[in-house]
Amino acid sequence: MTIITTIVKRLGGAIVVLLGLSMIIFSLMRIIPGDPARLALGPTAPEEIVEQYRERMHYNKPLPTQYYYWITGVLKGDLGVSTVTRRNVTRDFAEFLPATLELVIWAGIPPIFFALLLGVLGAMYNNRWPDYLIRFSSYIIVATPAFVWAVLFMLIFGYWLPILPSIGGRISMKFSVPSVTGLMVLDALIDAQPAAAWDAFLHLLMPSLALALGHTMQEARLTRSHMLENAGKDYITMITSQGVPRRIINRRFLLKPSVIPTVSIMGLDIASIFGNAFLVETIFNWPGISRYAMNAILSKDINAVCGVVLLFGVIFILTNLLVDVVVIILDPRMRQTRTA
Amino acid sequence: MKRFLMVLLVVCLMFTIVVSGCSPTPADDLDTEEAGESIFRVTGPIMPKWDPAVGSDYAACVVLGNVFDSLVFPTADGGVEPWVAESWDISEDGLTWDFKIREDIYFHSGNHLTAHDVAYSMNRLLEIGEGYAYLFFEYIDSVEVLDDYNVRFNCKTSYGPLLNNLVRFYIVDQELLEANYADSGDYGDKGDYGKGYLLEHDAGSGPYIIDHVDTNISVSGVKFEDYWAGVDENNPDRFVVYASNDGVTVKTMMARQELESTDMWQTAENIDSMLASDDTFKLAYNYTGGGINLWLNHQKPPMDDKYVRECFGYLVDYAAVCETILPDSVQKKSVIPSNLLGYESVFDFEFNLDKAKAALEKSKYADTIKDMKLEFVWNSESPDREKVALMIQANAAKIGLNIEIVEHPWATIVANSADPKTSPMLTLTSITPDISDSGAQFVSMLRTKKVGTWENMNWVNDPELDKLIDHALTVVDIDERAEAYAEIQRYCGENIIFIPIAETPERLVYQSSYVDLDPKIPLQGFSFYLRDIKVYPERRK
Amino acid sequence: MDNAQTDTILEIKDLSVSFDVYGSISHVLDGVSFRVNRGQRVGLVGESGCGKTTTLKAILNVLPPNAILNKGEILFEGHNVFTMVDRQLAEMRRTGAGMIFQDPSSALNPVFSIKQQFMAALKYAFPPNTPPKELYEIAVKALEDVMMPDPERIMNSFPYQLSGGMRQRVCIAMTIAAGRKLVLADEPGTSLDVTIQDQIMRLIDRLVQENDLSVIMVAHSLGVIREFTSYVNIMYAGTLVEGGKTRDVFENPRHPYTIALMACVPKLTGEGIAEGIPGRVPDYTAPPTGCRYFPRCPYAQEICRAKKPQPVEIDPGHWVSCYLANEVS
Amino acid sequence: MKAKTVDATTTPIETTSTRQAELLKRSWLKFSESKVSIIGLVIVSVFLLLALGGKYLVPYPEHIGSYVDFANAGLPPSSKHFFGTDLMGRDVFSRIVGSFRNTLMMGVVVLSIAAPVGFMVGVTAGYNKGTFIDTALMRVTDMFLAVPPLVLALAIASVLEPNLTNSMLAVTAMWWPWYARLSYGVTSSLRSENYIIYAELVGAKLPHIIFKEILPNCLSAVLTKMTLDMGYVIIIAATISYAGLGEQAPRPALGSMIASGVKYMPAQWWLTVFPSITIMLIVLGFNLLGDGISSMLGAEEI
Repeated sequence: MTIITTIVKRLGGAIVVLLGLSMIIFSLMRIIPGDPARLALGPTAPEEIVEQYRERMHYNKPLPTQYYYWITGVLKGDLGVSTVTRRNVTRDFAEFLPATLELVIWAGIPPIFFALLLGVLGAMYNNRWPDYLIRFSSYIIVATPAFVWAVLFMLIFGYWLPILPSIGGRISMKFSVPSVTGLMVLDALIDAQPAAAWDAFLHLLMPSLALALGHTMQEARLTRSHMLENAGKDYITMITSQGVPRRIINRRFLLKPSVIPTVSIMGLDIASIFGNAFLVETIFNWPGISRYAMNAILSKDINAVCGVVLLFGVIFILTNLLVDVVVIILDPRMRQTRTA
Repeated sequence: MKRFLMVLLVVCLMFTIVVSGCSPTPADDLDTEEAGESIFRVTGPIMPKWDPAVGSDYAACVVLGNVFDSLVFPTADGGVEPWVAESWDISEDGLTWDFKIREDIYFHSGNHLTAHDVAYSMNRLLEIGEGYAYLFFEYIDSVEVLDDYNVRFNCKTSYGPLLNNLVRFYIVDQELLEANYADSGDYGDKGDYGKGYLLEHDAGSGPYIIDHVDTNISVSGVKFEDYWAGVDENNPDRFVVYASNDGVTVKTMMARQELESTDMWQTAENIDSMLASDDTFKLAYNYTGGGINLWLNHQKPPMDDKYVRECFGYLVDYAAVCETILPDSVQKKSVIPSNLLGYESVFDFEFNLDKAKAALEKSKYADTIKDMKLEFVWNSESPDREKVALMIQANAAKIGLNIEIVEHPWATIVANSADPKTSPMLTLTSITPDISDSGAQFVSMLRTKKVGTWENMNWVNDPELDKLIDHALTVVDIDERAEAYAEIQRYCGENIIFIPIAETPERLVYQSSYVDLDPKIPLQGFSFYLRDIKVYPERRK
Repeated sequence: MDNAQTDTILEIKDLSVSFDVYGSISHVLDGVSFRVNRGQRVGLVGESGCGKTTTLKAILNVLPPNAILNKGEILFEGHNVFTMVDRQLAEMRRTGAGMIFQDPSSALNPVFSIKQQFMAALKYAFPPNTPPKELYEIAVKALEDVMMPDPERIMNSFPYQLSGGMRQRVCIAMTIAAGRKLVLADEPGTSLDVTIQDQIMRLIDRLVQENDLSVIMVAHSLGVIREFTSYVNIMYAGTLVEGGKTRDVFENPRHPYTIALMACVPKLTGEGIAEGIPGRVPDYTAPPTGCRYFPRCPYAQEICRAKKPQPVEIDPGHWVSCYLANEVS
Repeated sequence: MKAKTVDATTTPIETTSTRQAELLKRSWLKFSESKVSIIGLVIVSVFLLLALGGKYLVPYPEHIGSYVDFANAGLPPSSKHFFGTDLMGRDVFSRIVGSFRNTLMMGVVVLSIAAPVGFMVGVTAGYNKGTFIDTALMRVTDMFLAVPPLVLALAIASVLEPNLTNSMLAVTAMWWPWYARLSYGVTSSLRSENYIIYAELVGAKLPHIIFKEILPNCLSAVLTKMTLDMGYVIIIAATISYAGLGEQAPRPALGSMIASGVKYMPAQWWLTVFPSITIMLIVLGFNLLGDGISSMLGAEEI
């Protein structure tokens, strides 16, 4: 009940936020100096053609009119034509988004369990060598930008120890996997091509690792410090004094409250993965929406940039909503504040 | 607690196994599946747009030449030879051009190539207007189909360079495209004019057929065995053009034999380190007329002063550019590269600070220029140019000029070039000619325009020069036209319109152990004309 | 009640505990010794921060990880809790001694329901094969015992859904339900309002009586101690300064601190506002040598600074750690 | 915990100066409890020193700007050039140190604009909780928070001329909402506190309430966030500059140094590796320091 009201309320707010966001990004992209039509058609295109293009894209109309054309299109699912790919941005999304989602899922979900494991380990071995090792590496890893990891991995595993595929996107050319879910590894498995699935997995390994490292160690650190903090709470002393074995306390009564803060920042982590994917996809030639967006940003592909920002807004809001629902399920206290 | 440690160990162990386990996999690929394949893979800076009415950049023309046929074909000496057109006939006044089409040409779809396709292709090109349309747009009035194998181009004015320009006119399959128009589009009843279809397929008759498109990643095709002009059995069975040419990636792929040749955009250092890493890597050259020029915006003081421009001619360390920064280059001595029609050496600059100072003394800005901030833009996609820019900046500082260097992404440069006010005061550009006739170059670089492009950021706006160019273009006779072109160059030399710096060949690192790469046609894109390339997969290690 | 000298349930001997706080050592407990006999109600009185809670936690061996046991032992039914193996320790906690925490709002895990917590506690207090249904009934019964209305609903609630008083009752129920012999009550109810606190005290009183339990009652309210306990220890800055039968100590306080403490209690007879004790609890990182009270003691002498006073029995069962024990009154 | 209770019984006999000294000492103890905080302090101090005085401390100060010496281009690390030279013949070490000033400026400027702006927005909204002002301000804040920060920063940076000032602007534009959120939370919870209501009752002016009553309560939370954010701002700035939208050549920036170095990997590895390590060290330093400061402020005041 409370969960449903939360979702409804949040979605209502999200619509307002997204509309505002669309206005911000739309006007932002229109204040670019220069002529988007000329940019789209190149230096040699005759002026008549450029003028036609301008007319077609409404670039010669006042800003509110342009926005009206654009937003009505967007509401109908038509995000306009990209000047780089020369296709409808909606179609580009359909093609590039799954690749990024696959990357983000691999970089975002499995490492969480790893992070929890490391965090718990760190807390269990507080101030002993496993803890020091985890803390030391987490400090170093968190302090290093994702694009630096990407470059280093590329060098180490792509060049010096050439054991991982370094280019060619999501899968080797020799495999052909029919798209069902859009997630390559899954599709390959559905199509009963284990070799292709393995190949796709190897392609995923470096970019997702570069994206995963930072937030994994951050989450591990957070889990550890919450474990330690909560270990000193009265309720743990209380349950200990009740004679419940240490093992059960750690695994159940200490872990759950310590994990909740980690889970609740996951929405932000996913956002930072999406952000970092911009450079990591570019470095690894990953045919995802972030590389597409990076290209669009650098070549001032107006429709594509507006579309991508809006898309990321939608994804981000949905992820946060999902995370909040998970937190509400995990943490009964949240139910109180929500209903209040 | 111990169990957690155990789990961690197991996970680490598994990871190690995964990583080490996959190490033989790529090697297996090579041995079992790819070693026997005759394939030619090359990188490019961006995803090619091979729609002949859309694409015209380096990446596009690599694909265009291999997938489509043109009426005439370029020759090694800068002329043209009959290709789809067996023969042609030019009217006295230069306004009517008749072409006789070969009768034995079939498209990849199996359709017969006729005069209708030729007319359709030209109309489509002019209507869409992008890509190479600029070579024809202002000059061609209409196209008439005389019969199935004869077609007539009616020109608005006498247009000398037309024949050379036709090298870049690619013929598309009318029937196939018409069957694949999208319902909605910008061209009325023609829908999208087949633009959408051409993003993922080809509609040509050339020696290769596109069969695999991975948008923004790569495009790949197979040999068209029934090609009318024939294909050699050692021409690669398959080609791939990748849409990315990041240095590390290129080097890695070369080392792993995942790439047969690099593109022309690799840095000198990267090329050196590739050549040093493997002695089977060799360099192939193609003198396509590319190079580097110092562009001076005449509409921004002090660049309106001839002597200031002259001064910059003496600030460039040509030896450093030609030997260190852009190896294998030669100093460029005219506004057009030396492989074009009518070339004449008109500049005689050297690196000489005294002469630079002397030129500056003569200018009307002699007293004020040292207090000015001179804005120098270079585009971030091309690191070699940063070095040239820095070198000029350092030299200018020695005579007291204050240059400020700004790195702009390419898109910003293009956007800013629309107007003389936003165009950079100083910048470095490289304009590789699309065709072997110099007319188009003069038009795009020097002729006065209302709205600018990155090619004319000089903003010369000189009516005298416009007159010379307009005249030269009408001359049909080749020798007379050459002389007219020479006159333009002399005028540019006198007025120091801009500072040409170097002519640079395309430098391509290729796998010489199993690939023969020896570019024959000195035009952009033709380095990878696959009928001139031979691949011997059995020699591959 | 205190007839069974031999029937000691808990004996604390010379307990000294320090804490490592940000790298500096706080010497909190210094030589605390007292005993609790079966069925006895012992009070422990002192200002905030004097080490009462630490003493209770030490009994259950649930001191925080930064605590250091310097010396001393705690014998629960003759076994030292610090040397017990895990199994014995767990056994002692399950059935021997249980603690009622000062602040009921932090003593219950916020993300588990009462049922989950209660059942976990009971599961290990009863034989392993006890069916959960039976445990559930025990829990419900315990909640009824602490006068909780609608115990079944309470069981399915989360702590945030309960009031402070209800949480305190739940804690008490959890402590009592498994049939422990010794209850360590750490200022029960002080974080609640006065009427609730009173109810809680009455509840504990009744439960202790009904189940014949031993109690250590920690409080800084002397009224509670006087009403509830039969024997009292006065604690100052980690040391016991005076102890004896509650009546003796209250009627005849001998240690200067005890006297000052008594003076602080507002008298209902209206003799004016009580004066606080001047000065403050010492810095545990560098506690005073000798008697810990001497910096604040109006009667302090040279010897108080030099040497720690030993307990002196001045009346039968009433002892004082003060050199002036016989002079002050 | 112990420290707190001891303080609680403090009587006015103590002089304020000894109390302050003690607080300072205790803060230092808390700060230095974790030895790594001291490492952070050392790294940050060295960084600050080099950022402020780098020009006078590096071996080749002229290499920080435009300088070309092709004879010494691309030299590997040696005793003459600790981190080698780049392909323009410039000393990489000097350039790295030369970039510190802008790195520092980036962090300081971004945070010193974003924090007050965000604070004012958050306080205004929180103080007027439940009104239209609250809804409007927080919705705008949400709009900025609805996109991954880096995405928005890149989009903004691409619209503007690529340079340091504009990249600062872009990062600031994405940063203030976080401070708005933070101070909104604190303010709206303080809103119902008695002393605020009391201040209102006695007719205190709004600025008084905001700066004298609310600000001190937000301060430690905001300060803690600022120290912890410093490293993150530097990472974002490096990322933007890696994308070519930050500080322009010939002035050095760590991100763009890596971006240009990558083109010459692995042969001229020093062009990439040293700036990377430097970013890591600086961010590490600020993170460690931030942890230390937050544990200090956190235990003392929150």
